[in-house]
Amino acid sequence: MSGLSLHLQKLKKFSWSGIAALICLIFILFVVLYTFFHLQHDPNLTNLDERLQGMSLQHPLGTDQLGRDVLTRLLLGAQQTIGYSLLALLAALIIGVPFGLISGYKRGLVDRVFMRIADGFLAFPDTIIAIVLSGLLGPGIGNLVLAIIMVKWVSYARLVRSTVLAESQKEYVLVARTNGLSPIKIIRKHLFPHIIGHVLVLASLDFGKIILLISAFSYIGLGVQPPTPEWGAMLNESRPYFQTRPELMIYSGLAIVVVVLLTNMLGDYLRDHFDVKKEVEQ
Amino acid sequence: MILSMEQVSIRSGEKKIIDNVPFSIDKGEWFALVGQSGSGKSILSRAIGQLLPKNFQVEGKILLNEEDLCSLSPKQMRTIRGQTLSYIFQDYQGTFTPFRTIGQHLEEYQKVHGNLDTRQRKIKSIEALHSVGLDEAFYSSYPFQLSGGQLQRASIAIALLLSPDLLIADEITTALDSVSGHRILELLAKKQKEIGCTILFITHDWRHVRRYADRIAIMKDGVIVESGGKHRILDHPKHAYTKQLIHATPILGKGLLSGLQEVGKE
Amino acid sequence: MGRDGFISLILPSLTLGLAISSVYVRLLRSSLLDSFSQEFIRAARARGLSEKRIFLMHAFRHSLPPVITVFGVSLGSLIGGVVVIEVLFAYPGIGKLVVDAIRQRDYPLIQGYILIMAIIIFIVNACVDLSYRYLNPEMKLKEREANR
Amino acid sequence: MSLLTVKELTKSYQSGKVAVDYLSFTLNKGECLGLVGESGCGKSTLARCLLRIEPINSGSIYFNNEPIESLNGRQLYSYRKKLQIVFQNPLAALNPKLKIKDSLVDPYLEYAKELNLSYFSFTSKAAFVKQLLEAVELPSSLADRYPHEISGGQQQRVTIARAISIEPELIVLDEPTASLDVISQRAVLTLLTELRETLNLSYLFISHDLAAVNQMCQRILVMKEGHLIDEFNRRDLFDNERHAYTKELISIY
Repeated sequence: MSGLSLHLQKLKKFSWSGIAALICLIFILFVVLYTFFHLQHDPNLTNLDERLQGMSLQHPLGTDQLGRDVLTRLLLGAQQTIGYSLLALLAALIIGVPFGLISGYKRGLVDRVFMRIADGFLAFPDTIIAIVLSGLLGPGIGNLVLAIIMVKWVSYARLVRSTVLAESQKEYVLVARTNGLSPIKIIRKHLFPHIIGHVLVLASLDFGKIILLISAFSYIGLGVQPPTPEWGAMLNESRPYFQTRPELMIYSGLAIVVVVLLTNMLGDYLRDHFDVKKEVEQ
Repeated sequence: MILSMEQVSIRSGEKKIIDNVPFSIDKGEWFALVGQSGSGKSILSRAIGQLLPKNFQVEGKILLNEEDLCSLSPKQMRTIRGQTLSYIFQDYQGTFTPFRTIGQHLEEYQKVHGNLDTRQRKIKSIEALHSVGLDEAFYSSYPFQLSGGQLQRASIAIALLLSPDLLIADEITTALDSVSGHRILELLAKKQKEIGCTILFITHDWRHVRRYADRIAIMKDGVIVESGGKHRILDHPKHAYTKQLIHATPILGKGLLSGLQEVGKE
Repeated sequence: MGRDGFISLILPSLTLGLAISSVYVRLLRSSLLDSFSQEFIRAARARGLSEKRIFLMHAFRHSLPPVITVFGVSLGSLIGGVVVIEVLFAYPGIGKLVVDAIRQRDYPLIQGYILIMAIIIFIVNACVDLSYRYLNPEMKLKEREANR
Repeated sequence: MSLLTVKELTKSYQSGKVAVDYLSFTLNKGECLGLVGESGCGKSTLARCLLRIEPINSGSIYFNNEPIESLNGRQLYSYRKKLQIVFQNPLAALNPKLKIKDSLVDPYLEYAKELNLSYFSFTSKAAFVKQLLEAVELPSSLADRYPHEISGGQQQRVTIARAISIEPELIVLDEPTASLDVISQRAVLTLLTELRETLNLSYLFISHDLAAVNQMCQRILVMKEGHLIDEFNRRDLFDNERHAYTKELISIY
């Protein structure tokens, strides 16, 4: 795509926060993949006599109430939380972006129908829709991810639609149309560079939100079902032992906070980089 | 001498915007400041009313009626803004707060400057609207209900309500089409004769002022390159930039650019 | 903890409110900054109005609409958030009720929950729209002309 | 020989506002026809109708004596090849995320197969861009810059270069110099006049500035609220049978 060029419009002061966030995220993904292959402990193997032990060489972060190694569960839990969030995000993008392009550029019936759906989703908060959907489909991570996808694709479609609408009124698109460029070519060559910026920023900010959603739902038992390791579920399982072994909750809680913080830092950095103004203000 | 600037320089950070500008305006005169966009003419005009944002540093003296405005406290400055000095801006939409009626603007303006008798304020406001050719009905209408020309007339009404000594008109005809712009200039000239106030008229197109201005100053990149009587500047420009500016602007009429009859000797 | 009088309300509402408050702080700040950069604020200053009067009569009211929009939307997500908080604090509210209903697949109860939520959200959005009319006369007059 | 003939063109918006009302005029080959009118008189709408960006209600448009008002899709392709437009705000007419050189070759890449250029020659993209920039007196170093990195005058020259890159027969100039400062206005107008002779183009020059139109164009049309109220040659500008509105415009400039 020769026309596509991601460039620094104005040389901004080099902000370290974005780069640091990116490096940490890559580090976390690397660690997650590493554990996938080099598994010391079976995360679901219960061993009751080693129950609720503190830190030791064999179990760097100790063991939980069923004697399972906390570190391995934490790392594998990352796969569940981050993996499913990424899956939900990508699916929402794949559905939302083309829909936004068509309804933004083609207008007509597609656009009117979409606007009614978007208004409906906007009025209803996504958490409630997710609850209702997982209620109808039954608890379980698969249904939760489906619910999130059905909720999230609308915001991407709306963002892409508003960007396309704003840009396609501009004269340079009119000139392209009078030069006989087909709509596909106009979208690919002229509109895509604008969309990329906005979508990337929204995606990174949304990634944090999806992680919170999945953890919250696993926490209330609608997401990942035991015994699979997942941060939200671990948080919930170690709640009764809060007084005796608080660090059990702290590990998974901290993990969620750190990852969400990093993704938001990355989002803010991308927002400055593409100097995307208010339309991405959530 | 109603307004005079002595060695005024304005800087934003280390960029020098206005460079050592000396100029003065006499009482009751129509003084035109002509310069292209980016020459700093609007910044200079805002500096007079101390309306510049904080990141601008102003040096030198700005004397209004022999009183240095830079040394005044914000409170004193507020009484001056309105009673002795008033502004009209290019963006007529932006002169009015969208959710308040024209009448409310007029009322508030008088109340803030000490006219506490509501009945008298109402009479004065209606009178001001009539004086700029606006119907009384506009008193209770919102800004978005008026056309560009009408809004600019309303802002003239507000600016001249407390009959100020100096009126600063910052590119007021640029956003209007030429016919309504022409009528606004005629109205301003008529009001100047009635009230006798001095006008500092800022524009990028000297054709707008060639009939009304008494004296003209040409500004380029923060420096006044030439200033003098209208006839001297338009018909016998000296500075190269002024010549270029005069030559570049297409003109229709025959005869002298300053519009004076050929016969009149300088 | 469960429910024993007013005291048990404080901690849940605090946790729920804290997250949303940061959104409002940032939003009101950016909305006020935007209002103060408007042309009519400079025109008001040029007329010699005091900063206090400009803030009260002009800038604040101009910055309200975006805040109210977010209020409408965030009230909706608050209702969603309440579900998690109720489960966490074991506060027997409607949120906890629906979670248990989902676990036991008690569909009529879920439908009831949806109905109530839909009504609440509808009322909230209607109020937000009405406040737009009051704040922005332009919309009110366009409405009157449209249906005359 | 008439290049463009418009007969009883009418265009109104859904809101019922009639933008162009029963307009007829002809534009001859190699001529610069001026169209003067205040903002809101429908001149920009007329330009968009001619380019078939906006649909028209009734009337007909003949280009090289062929009706084009009912053509669409592929049939429009050959008509569009011979027609270009230059808008008022150059920054909006250039994609901010594309380099100058990519914007410049955009039209040529589209029509490459059907073009046989007489004045320019497309040996390579860089050479072609260099020729275009020289034709509008711009340094070829601008090719790799972005639109917001160059001045308003330069941006407008780039849009003009893009317009002449496929050597059209007619260029619609919709207030080309309104957003430029006076000095670059003069430079752009002189450039346009030179290009008209070297590439034997014809222009429809639309502006609210009667003085600029009088300087550029041989024939002038005056438009008010969608109607054509006056049509005259440049030399008859000061005749007294001019329409009252034209006289008022003359008195202003």
